[in-house]
Amino acid sequence: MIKRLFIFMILALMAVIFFNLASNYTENTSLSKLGHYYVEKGPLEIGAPNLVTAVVVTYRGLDTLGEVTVLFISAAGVGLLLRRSRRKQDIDSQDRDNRAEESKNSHKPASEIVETATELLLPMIILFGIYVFMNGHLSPGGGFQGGAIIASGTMFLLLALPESHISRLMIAITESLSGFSYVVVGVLGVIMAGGFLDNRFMDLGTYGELFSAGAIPLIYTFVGLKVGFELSAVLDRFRQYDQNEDTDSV
Amino acid sequence: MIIEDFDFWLGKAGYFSLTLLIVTFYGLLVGAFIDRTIAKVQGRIGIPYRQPFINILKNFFKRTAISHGVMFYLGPVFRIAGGIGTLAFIPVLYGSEMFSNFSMAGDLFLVIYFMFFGQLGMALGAGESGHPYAAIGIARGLSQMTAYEVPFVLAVISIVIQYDTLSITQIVAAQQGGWQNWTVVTNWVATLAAMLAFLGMMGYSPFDIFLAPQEIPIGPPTEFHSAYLGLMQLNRALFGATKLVLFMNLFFGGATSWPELMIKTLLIYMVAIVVGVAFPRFRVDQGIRFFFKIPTLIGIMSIVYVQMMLVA
Amino acid sequence: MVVTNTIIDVLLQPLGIYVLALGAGFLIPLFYRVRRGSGVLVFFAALAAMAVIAGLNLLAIINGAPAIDIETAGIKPPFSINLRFGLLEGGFVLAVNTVALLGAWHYLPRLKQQAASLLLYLILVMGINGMVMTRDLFNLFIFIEITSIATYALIGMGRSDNVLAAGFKYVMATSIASAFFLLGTIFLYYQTGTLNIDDIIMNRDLIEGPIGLIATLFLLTSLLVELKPYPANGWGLDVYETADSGIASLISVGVSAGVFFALYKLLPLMDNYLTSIALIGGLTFLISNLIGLKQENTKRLLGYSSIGQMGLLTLAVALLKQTDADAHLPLIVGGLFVNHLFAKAGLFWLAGIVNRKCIGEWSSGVKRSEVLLLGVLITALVGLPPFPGFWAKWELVMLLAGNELFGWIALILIGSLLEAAYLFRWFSYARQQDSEQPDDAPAEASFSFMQIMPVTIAALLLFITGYGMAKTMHVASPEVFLPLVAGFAMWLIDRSHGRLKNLPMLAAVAVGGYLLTNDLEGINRLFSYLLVGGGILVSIAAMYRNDNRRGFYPLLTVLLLSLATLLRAQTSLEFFFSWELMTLSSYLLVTLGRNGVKPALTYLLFSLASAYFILAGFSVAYGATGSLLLADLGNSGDSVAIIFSLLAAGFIIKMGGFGVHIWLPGAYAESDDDFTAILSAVVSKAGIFGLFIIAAHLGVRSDIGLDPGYVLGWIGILTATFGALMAVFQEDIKRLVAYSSMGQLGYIVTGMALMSHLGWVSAMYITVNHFLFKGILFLSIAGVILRTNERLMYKMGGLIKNMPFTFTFVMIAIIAMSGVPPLSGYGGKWMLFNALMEKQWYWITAFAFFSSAVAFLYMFRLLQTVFLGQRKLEHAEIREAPMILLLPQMVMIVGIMVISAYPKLLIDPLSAAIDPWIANTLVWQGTALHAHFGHWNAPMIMAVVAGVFMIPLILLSLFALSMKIQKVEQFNIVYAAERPRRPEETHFAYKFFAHYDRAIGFTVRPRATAFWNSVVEWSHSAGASLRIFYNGNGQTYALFVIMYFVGLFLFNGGLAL
Amino acid sequence: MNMLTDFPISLIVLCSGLCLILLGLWGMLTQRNLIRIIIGFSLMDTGIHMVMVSIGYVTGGTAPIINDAVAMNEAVNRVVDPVPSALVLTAIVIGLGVTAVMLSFAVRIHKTRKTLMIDKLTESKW
Repeated sequence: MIKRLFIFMILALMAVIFFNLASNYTENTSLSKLGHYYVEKGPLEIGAPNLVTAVVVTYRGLDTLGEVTVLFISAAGVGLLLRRSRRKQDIDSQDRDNRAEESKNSHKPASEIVETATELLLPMIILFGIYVFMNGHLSPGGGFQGGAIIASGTMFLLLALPESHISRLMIAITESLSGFSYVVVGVLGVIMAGGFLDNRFMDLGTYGELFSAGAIPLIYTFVGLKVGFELSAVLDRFRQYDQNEDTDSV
Repeated sequence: MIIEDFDFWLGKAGYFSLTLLIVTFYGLLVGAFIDRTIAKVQGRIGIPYRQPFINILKNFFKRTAISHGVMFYLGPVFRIAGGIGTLAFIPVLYGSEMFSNFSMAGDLFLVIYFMFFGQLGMALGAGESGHPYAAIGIARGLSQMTAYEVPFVLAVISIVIQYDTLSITQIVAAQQGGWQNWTVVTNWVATLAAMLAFLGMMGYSPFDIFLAPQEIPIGPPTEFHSAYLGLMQLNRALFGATKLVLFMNLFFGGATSWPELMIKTLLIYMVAIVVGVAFPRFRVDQGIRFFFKIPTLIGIMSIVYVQMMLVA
Repeated sequence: MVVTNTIIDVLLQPLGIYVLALGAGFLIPLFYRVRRGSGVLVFFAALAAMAVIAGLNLLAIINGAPAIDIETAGIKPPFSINLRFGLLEGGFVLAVNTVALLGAWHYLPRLKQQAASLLLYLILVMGINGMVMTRDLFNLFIFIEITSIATYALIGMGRSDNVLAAGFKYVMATSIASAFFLLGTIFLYYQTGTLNIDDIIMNRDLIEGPIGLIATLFLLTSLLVELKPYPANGWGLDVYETADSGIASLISVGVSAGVFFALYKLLPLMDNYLTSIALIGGLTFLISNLIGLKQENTKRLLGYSSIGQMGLLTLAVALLKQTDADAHLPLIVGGLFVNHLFAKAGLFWLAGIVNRKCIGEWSSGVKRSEVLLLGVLITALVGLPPFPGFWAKWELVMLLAGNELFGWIALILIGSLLEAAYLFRWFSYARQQDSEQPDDAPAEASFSFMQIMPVTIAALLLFITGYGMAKTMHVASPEVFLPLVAGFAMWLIDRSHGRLKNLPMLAAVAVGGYLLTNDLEGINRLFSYLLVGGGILVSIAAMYRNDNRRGFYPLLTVLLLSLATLLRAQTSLEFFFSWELMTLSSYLLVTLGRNGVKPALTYLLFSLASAYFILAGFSVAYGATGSLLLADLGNSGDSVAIIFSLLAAGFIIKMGGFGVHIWLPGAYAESDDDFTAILSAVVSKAGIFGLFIIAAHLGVRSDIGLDPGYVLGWIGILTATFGALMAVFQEDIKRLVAYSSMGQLGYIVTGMALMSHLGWVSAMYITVNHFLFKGILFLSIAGVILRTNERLMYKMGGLIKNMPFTFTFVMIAIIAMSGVPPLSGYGGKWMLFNALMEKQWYWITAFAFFSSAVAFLYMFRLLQTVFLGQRKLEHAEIREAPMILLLPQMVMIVGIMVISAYPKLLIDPLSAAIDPWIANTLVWQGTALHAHFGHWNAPMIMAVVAGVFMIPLILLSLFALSMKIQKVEQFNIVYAAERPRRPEETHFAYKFFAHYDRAIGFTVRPRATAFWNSVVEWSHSAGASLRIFYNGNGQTYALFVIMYFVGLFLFNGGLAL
Repeated sequence: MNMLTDFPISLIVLCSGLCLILLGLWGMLTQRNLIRIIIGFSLMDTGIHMVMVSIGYVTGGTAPIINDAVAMNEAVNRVVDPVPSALVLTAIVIGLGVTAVMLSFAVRIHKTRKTLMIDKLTESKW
C-alpha cells in the first residue's frame, strides 16, 4: 500500500510536469521549418501529393527502412521467443496428445456462415490493402497501412478458421525478397540519383497519377507486402504457440 | 695503513693493555668488596678479597673435556671481546693520552652499541649448549635490556644536547672545573634517569631475574665451565667496571687519576648494591613495565629540561 | 563493369554498413532455409564486411581525409536524414563491429540454431552503428529501438526461466526510457521545428522555458537510463546475470556504446546539466563498484563492473565537456571505451566458456589458458599498464587535475580501487587451484582453442590498442616497453623444463638492465646497481628449485626490468607506468607462492592504493605546474606540501609503513622463498627510490610551511618500532623476517625524511646494507625451509650442526642488521642518529634507539630457535643448503665486509650523488668520518674489534683446545635433574618472548589489521545496503526510471517552475 | 476570448495524450499481471502518439495532401505539419513491435513459470 502511495506520488509529480508542458503549450499557427519546406517543395521535388508519404518514403526514408527493420526483427524475435525448443520437445510430446484433445474441445469449428463470409471477404480485404499501399503517394494510406489491412485479413482468417495453414515458406520468401528489394531500391537511389533511398531515379511521371512520384509506389509495394506478411507471421506464431501443435521449428 | 701506523698501534695497544689490566684487577676487587658488603648486610662473613682471583685462576687451569660446538666455544670469546672492546672505546682518564684508549675510533654511540657485541655472542654460545635455561635467561635478559635502554638513551640524548657532542672525551672535558660542573649537578634529571637504567644494567636485584642466581643455576652461563667460565667471570668483573667508568665519565665528571676513578666508580656501584639489597626481585615483565613508566618519564623530562636550560 | 564498380564504391562507403547488414539480414532466412551453412556464411561475411568498411573509412580519416557526411534521399539536411562518419564515429563503429564479429564467433553455437537469431544479431549490430552515425534525432530513436528490440529477442532466446523474467524487466524499463526519448524528441521538434541534431544544436536558443527543460530532460533521462545508472539499473543487472554471455557482452559493450555515443552527440544540448550527468556517472561508478564487492555471481559481477565502467565514461565525457577539453576526447573516452569494450566482452565470453555460476567455483577445473586470459582481461579492465585503460585514466586524471577537479579524481581512484578489489578477488579464486591442473589434454585442446580464440583476440587487441595509445602519448619508446617484450620472450620458452630457464632470464635482465640504465647518472645510477645488479644477484638463487615454475621467470624478467625503467623515468607518466608494471608483476609473482593467492590480493590492493596515491600526487603536481617532468615537481608552488604528502603516502604504503603494513607479512611470508628475498631486498627499494625522488624534488627545493618531512620521520620511526615489536612475537620464520624488513625500511624512511645530507647518506647506506643482509637472510631461510619443510621456528632447532654455512651467513647478516660494531649496521645507525640529533629530532632518536634494541630480541630468536638449542630428531640427516643458494649469499657477505671495513668506498659515491641536491657536510679525517656530534673511524673499529676478539680466542685456544675435547651428546645437559629424551622437551622456542608479550604486547595487538578489516566490513555492508533497491521486481525498476526523470527535473530547477 | 482559442483543439488532444501516458504508467507500475502491464504500455504508447499528432497541428489546417482540395501555392497556409504524422506512423509500428515482443515474453513466461504475476519473477536480484 505504501508502495502504491509512493507510485502515486511519483506519478503525481509526473502529472505536475505534464501540466507544465500543457500549460506552456500554444498551438502552432504556422508550419515548422521542416514542415514549411516539405509543403512548399515536396510536391515538386518528390512528386507525391500526399506529403506524409513524401516525408515517410523519401525525406525520412531511412526512418522507414528502419521501421521496416523493426517490424522484421520483431517478427523474427517473436518467432525466436515462441519457437519450440528441441530440448523440450520430448517432454512436450508426452502431453501433446492431451493438449491436442483440449484444443480441439476449446476451438469449436466455425459455422458455415463464418466460413463462407471469410472466403468472400478475405480477397476483398487483401485487395483493399493492396489498393491502400499502391495509392499511398496520392491519398491517405501507404505501405504500413496497406500491410496492416492485409494482416487484418490474416487475423480474420485465423479467427474464423483456426486450423487453416499459412505457408511459412511463402512468408519467408516474400518477407526476405521484399525487404532485400527495398534495400536494392535504396542503393539504386545512390547510384542513379541523389542519395540513398532517393525515389527520383525513376521518372517522377505526371503529378497525381498512380504511376508517378518515382519509386514511391514501388517502395510502398515492398513495404506493404513486407508489413502484411510480417504481421501475418506474428499472428501465426501466436496462434501456433497457443495451439501447441507446431512441429515445424524454423 | 695499519702497517704505516705500526708505532701508533703498538703504543696504543700497550697502553690499552695496561688500562685493561688495571681495570680488570679493580673490577675483581670491587666485586669482592661488593660481595662482602652484601654478606655483611645479610649477616654473613663473605668471601675474602682474593676469592675472585682464585676463582678465575682455578677455572682457567681446569681442563675441559667436552664441547657443545663451535658457537658454544666462541660464546665466551665474544663475551670477553665485548667487554674488552667496550673498554677500549672509552677514555678512562681525562687528560691522559696514555689512558684515552681507542676513543678516537668512535663516540658514545659506538660504546653503547658495542656493549651489545658481547651479549649477542654470549647468547649464541649459551644457545648452542642446548640448555633451555640458557635460552630462557637470554630471552629475559634481552627483554629487560630493551626496557632499561629507554631511560638510559633518553638521558644520553639529554647530555648530548647539553654538551653538543657525542665524544666522551669532550663530555668529560665539559665537566671539568669542580663538582658544580658535573652532569649530576647540571643535569640531575638525566642523571636520575640514567641511574635508574643503571640498576637494570648491572643486573642486581630487583632486576636480576635474567640471571636468577637462586633458581636457575646462573642463567645463560648454565652449561659453561672451566676456561669458558673463567673468561666469563673475568668479563663480569671487567665489563662491570667498564660500565662504571662510562657512567662516571658521562655523569660524574670523569676522573683525572686512578684513585679518583676508583672512588667514584665504587660510589656509583654502591647505588646498585644498596638498592639491590633493599628491594626484592621483579618478575621480568614487571621490570620492563617499571622501566617504561617512571624512569622513561624522567628521561623524557630530562630532554625537556635540558632544552629549557639551553634556552634560558 | 561500371555499375559493379559503382556498387562496390557505394558499399565501401559507411552507408555500405547499413546496406550490407540489412540486405544480408533480410536474406539470411532464405539462405538458411536452403542450407544452414550458407546462412551462417552470409552472416559472417556481412559482419566482417561491416568491420572492414568501418576500418577502411576510419583509416582514410586518420590519414587526413575529411569526415564523411552521408546524405540520404538526395536532399540536403536538415530536410533529410544524414549520417556522419568522423574520427570518433569511425573509432566507435570499428571497435563495436570488431567486437561484434568476435562475439559472433563466441556466440555461434547458439546463434546458428536459428536463422532468426543470426539476423537479429546482425541487425542489432547495425542498430548500434546507426546510433553512432546518425545525425537525426528521430532516426536515432529508431536505431535505439532497432537495437532494443533485437536485444529483447536475443535475450528471450535464452531458455532458462530467469532469463525470461529478466528480459521482461529489461523490456519494461527500456520501453519507458524509449517513451521518454520520443516525448523529448517531439517537444524539441515543437520548439525548434527541426529534427536534425546539428540544426537543433544550432538553434538551441529556441529550446527554452518549461517545455525546453522538460523535453531536454526527457532525452537526457532516456539516454542515461539506457546507460543503467544507479539505482535505475536492476533490470540491466538481471539481464547480465541471466542472459547468455554472447548477448550479455553485446549489451554491455555494444548497446551501451551506442547509447553512450548518442548521449555524447546530444551533449551540446545539455550544457546546463553537465554537473548532473557527471554526478550520476560518478555515483554510478562508485556505487556499482562498491556493490560489486558483495557479488558472488560471475556474470552479475561483470554486470556491476559494466555499469561502473559506463558510469566512468559518462563522468569522463561530462567533465570533458565541462572543461572544454574536446581535444582530449579521443584519447580519454576512446581509450576507456576500447578498454571496456574488449576487456568486458572478453570477460563475458570467458565467463560463458568457463560457465561457473559463482566466482568461488572458478577455483577448480579452470584451464591454465583461461586463467591467463582472465588475468589479462582483468588487468586491462582495472586500468593497469600496458592496456588502453591505463593511459586513458592517466589522461583523464591529469586533465581533471589541470582543472583542479580533485574531488572527481578521488572518486575515480576510489572507484577503481573497489573495482580492482572484486575483480582480482575473482582472479584469486581462479588462481587458487591452478597449480594442481595438468596441462590440457590435446584432444580437448583443439576444441577449447577454437572456443577461446575470440577471447584471445580481444586480449591481443587490448595489447595492440594499449601500445597504440602509448604511441599517441609519446611514451611508446622501446625502453619503456622493454620489460614487457623481454617478459613475453621469456614466456615463449616458459614451457621448457627445469632450472636452466633461469639463465636466459638472467641474461635478459642483465642485457636489458644494462641497456636501460647505462646512461643513468647520480643517485639513479647507484639505485640501478642495487635494483638491477642486486636483482640479478638474488635471482641467481632461484635456480635452487628445479621444478617448472610456470610463469615465474617471465614475470621476474618484467619485474626486474620494470625497476630499471622506473629508474630512467623522466616524466611522471613513465614513472607511474613502470610503477604499475612493477606492482602487477610482483603481485603475480606472489600468487605463485604455495598459499600466496590470498595475501597477494591484499598486497595488490594496498599496492594499487599506493599507486593511486602516487597518481593523485602527480596529478596535483600536473595541475600546479602543467608539466609531467619529474624535475618540475619542485615548481609546484603552494601545492608542494599536498603533493609531497600524497606521493609520500603512496610510497609509504608500498613500503609497508606503520598502519598500512598489513599486506606485508602475508605477501612476504607466502611468496616463493627465493622471491621473498627479491621482494624484500630489491623490490622494496623501489619505494625508497620513490621517496628519494620526492624528497629530492619536493623536500629540498622548496620551503614547506608545515613540515611534512617531520611527519614522515615519525611515520618511519613508528614503522621501525612496531615492525620490530611485531617481529618479536612471530612464530613463523618468514613472517618474523618480513616484519623485520618493515622495521628496517622504517629507518630508511626516517633517514630520507631528514632532508639533510647526512640523513640521506644514512638512508642510502642503510638501503644498501638492508639489501645485503635481507638478501642473505631470506635466501638462508629459503635454504632452511627447503631442507626442513617447516616455517614455524619452534619446529626447528640445532640446525647449526647441519647447516653451518647458513648459520654463519645468518649470524653475520644479523650482526650487520643489528648495528653492533664493527659490521655495516653500525655505520648506518651512527649516521642516522647523528643526522637525527643534528636535526634536533630527539624523540625520534629515542624511538630509533628503542626499536634497534627491540630488534635484538627477534634477531636472537631467529638464531637461537632455528640454529641453536636442541635439534629435532627428524632433522638429524638434513644437509647444508644447496650451493646455488649459498653463492649469492657469499657475495653479499663479502659486500657487508667491504662496506663495514671501508665505508668510504660506499659513502663517497653516495655523498657525491646527493651533493647536487644537498651540499656535502661530511668531513673526513683520514678514515674517520666526522659529523657535528660524533666521529666514526670504521677501519680502526674493525681493527680494534678484530684485535680484542682474536686475543682471547687465541688465549682460549691455548688453554682449552690443547686438551682432548669430546663432542657432547645431544641431550647431555643437566635439566632439572633429568636427562631429556626428546628435543621438544627442552628446546625453548615456542612463545619465546611470552614475558615481553605480557609486559608490552598490548601495544602490538593487531589494531591495524582490525582497522582494515573493519574498513572491508564497512564497505561490504555499505555495498549490501546500497543494493537493497534491487528487489528483483520489474515494476520497482520501472519506477526508478520514472523517478530518475522526476529527480533530474527537480534537481535542475523544476521546483522553480 | 472564446473557448476555442482559449482551449485549442490540439491542446485537448495533447492533454488527453498526456493523461493516457499517466494512466499507462500507472498500469505498468501497479498492475501485477504481465498482460495488464503490456496493456499499460500500449496505453502509454498511444498517449505518446496522440501527443505527437497534437504537436503537428496547425490552427485551422487540413491534411497535407496537395491535390485538388488544396492548391499547391496556398498549401503552406492550409495544411498541418506532415512531419509529426510521418513520425507517428513510424512510432506506431515500433510500438507494435515492442508490444509483440512483450506479449511473446508473457506467453513464454506463462508457459515456463505458470504464472503471469510480475512479483513472482524476482529470483535474480542484488
